[in-house]
Amino acid sequence: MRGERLVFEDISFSIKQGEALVLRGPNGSGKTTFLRLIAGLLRREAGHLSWRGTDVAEDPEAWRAELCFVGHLDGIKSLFTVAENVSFWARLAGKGDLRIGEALDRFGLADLSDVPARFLSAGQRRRVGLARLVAAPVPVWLLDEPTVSLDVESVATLAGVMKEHRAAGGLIIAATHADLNLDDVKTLALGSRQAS
Amino acid sequence: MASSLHRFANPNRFMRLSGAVLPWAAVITAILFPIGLYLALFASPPDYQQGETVRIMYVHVPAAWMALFVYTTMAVASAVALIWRHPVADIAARAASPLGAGFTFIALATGALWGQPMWGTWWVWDARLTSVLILFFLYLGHMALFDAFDDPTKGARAAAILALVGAVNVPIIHYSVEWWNTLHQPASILRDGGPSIAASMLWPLFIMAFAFKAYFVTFLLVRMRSDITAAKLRALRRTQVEGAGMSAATPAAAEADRA
Amino acid sequence: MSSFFRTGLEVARRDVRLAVRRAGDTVAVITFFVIAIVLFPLGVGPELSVLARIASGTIWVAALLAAMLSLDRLFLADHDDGSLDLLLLAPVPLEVIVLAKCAAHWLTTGVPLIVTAPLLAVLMNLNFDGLGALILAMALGTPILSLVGAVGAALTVGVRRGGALVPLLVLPLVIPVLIFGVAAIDAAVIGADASAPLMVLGGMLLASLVLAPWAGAAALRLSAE
Amino acid sequence: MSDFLAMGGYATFVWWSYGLTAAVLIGLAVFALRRARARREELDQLQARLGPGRRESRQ
Repeated sequence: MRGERLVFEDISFSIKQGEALVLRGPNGSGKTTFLRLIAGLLRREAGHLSWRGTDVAEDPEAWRAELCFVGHLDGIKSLFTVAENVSFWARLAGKGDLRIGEALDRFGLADLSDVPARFLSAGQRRRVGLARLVAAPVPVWLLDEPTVSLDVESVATLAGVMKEHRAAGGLIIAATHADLNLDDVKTLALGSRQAS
Repeated sequence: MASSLHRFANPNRFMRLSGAVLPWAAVITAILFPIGLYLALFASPPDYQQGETVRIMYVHVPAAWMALFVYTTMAVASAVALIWRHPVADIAARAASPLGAGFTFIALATGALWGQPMWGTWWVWDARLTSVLILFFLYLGHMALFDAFDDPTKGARAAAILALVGAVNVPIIHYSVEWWNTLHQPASILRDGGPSIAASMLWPLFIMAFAFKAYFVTFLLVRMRSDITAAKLRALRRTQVEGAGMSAATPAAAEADRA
Repeated sequence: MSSFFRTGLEVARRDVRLAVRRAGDTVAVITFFVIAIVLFPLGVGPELSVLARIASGTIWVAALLAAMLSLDRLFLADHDDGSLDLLLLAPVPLEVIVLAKCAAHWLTTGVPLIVTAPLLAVLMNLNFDGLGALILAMALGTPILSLVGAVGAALTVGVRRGGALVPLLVLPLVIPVLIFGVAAIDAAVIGADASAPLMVLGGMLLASLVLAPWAGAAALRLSAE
Repeated sequence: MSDFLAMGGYATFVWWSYGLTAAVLIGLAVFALRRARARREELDQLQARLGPGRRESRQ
């Protein structure tokens, strides 16, 4: 439920290590709601979500430590430099600064690291948002339209990063229209009227 | 067409119950008010000191009692709504606050009208009147916060949190104002009802108090029922929109009901 | 437990650095505080004994209003740039985040108010004995404003023009702070013992430290839905 | 009758108090009833237009 609107009902899925689940469906079918629900930003009316066998509700903090959520907005402070932005989110996740350099390199932001974020373009800001995935490695990635405002080369970088993440045993749930040329991908169609 | 009235938002049981209680409450209100007014205006003696103005007490005191009673009910309903996510409790809190604000306004206005003949000023910063004035702002805050949200369910939850925070503060505010009042003004002149109140004055007071309560129950139920009808209306609007096309429901659906 | 403190510290440090980098907001709040006080002699007349009589009350009222002005800075900016969602998803209880933000807000608005208050006390010809009590009372009172204010800010963060609503929601709740804050100064001015009102302020501070983060977190979770 | 109305010289205060109370109570009542009726009629129209097949009965 989103406020008073029933967005979708009786949807179930399960994914194992290394797998990716892509959410398909028209606008307003609840892809973002679905991701926010799994992340824990939304309360679910019914059903349960379990991670490695235990229900997520038992220890929400532990579950939040396992996931990284990339939403429509990148949570970037224009007053801070690129490095400061990424390092804040890494430290907030309790991962410290050791992988900041690597994260910036991976997304081609190394030479921009001391530039205040207010000068960045939308694509660059998105890359700074995505750099968190590398700076603070966690098993579960929840990506909401990650390729929005990315140029072709950055999309390729993202696809590479996602492939490595899956190879290392991580898993991804993404809502996207772009085909991220990922192989053996599970899909879940969310259309509030066709589902259930 | 899958009914979008999710089982939580379809409190038919409440509608049946309130349908049964409502006529009785209305009848009791209709009976109590004339009796109360008759006792208050005709049958009870004027006060030896205050003269006829004591009759204002029969309206002022019940209204002040109701102001606090309604806020407490709202706080309890809000707690139930937040803890057990019970939709009817949300609706009860939302329906009660305008009534509470009305009672508070009556208490303030009659307090001023009572104060004028006694001390020659329209407003005296008496501890009780000041507490009721602050309570009035809490009501306004509750209603304003609810109206600020487009989505009534989120508005109700935000207002419920505010009602709880307010409820925790009401005693603190009351005693600080009492303390503040004794600090600046040794004896508080206005003693509501006072300890030595003649029996003939107690009857009209209690009858009027019960009349106010019956009134509150009646119109709380009326407002709750129309809020539930409005919720059904919004749900129907959504199916209408979704039926007409896959575009996401516009907030306009929420505007329709709050007019 | 230490991770709570560390994460809280991170959030507080970030907010303080943000406020320092854009010092304009803090300067605006302090300027409002000073102007609000300067208006009183112009309105009430320069008569020193009158000013001294109303000094403690006007300083506290102006401090309350100045604090209200600065509250939407707490969550609104984070809500608009998406940081709020990410803060809600930090692996620590949300109450810790709310407490950290209140601490940062107090450091960036409460402390400047405390520092400027004595200057204004001089403007208002407040008796010298009252100065100590003024600083102590504001030191205990301003954190309460940040804490209770945070609840008001959190409740209205998801709402358009919510900022205009915050004073209406918060001011009634901080009236006891005003009453006991002024009482402490008035007691000190006449040489009486000001410890009673100060202790009540301390009690209210402890209560808000417990209640405000809980209510604020509940309100923030609601705003994310 | 006239001395009753005079209320021992405090006529204005007493009658204003009762008048104001009545005004607020009746005002709130009328507003609540009118809103209830408007919502019910709107719901009836919409249900008639939209869903002859609506299974849940209207209270």
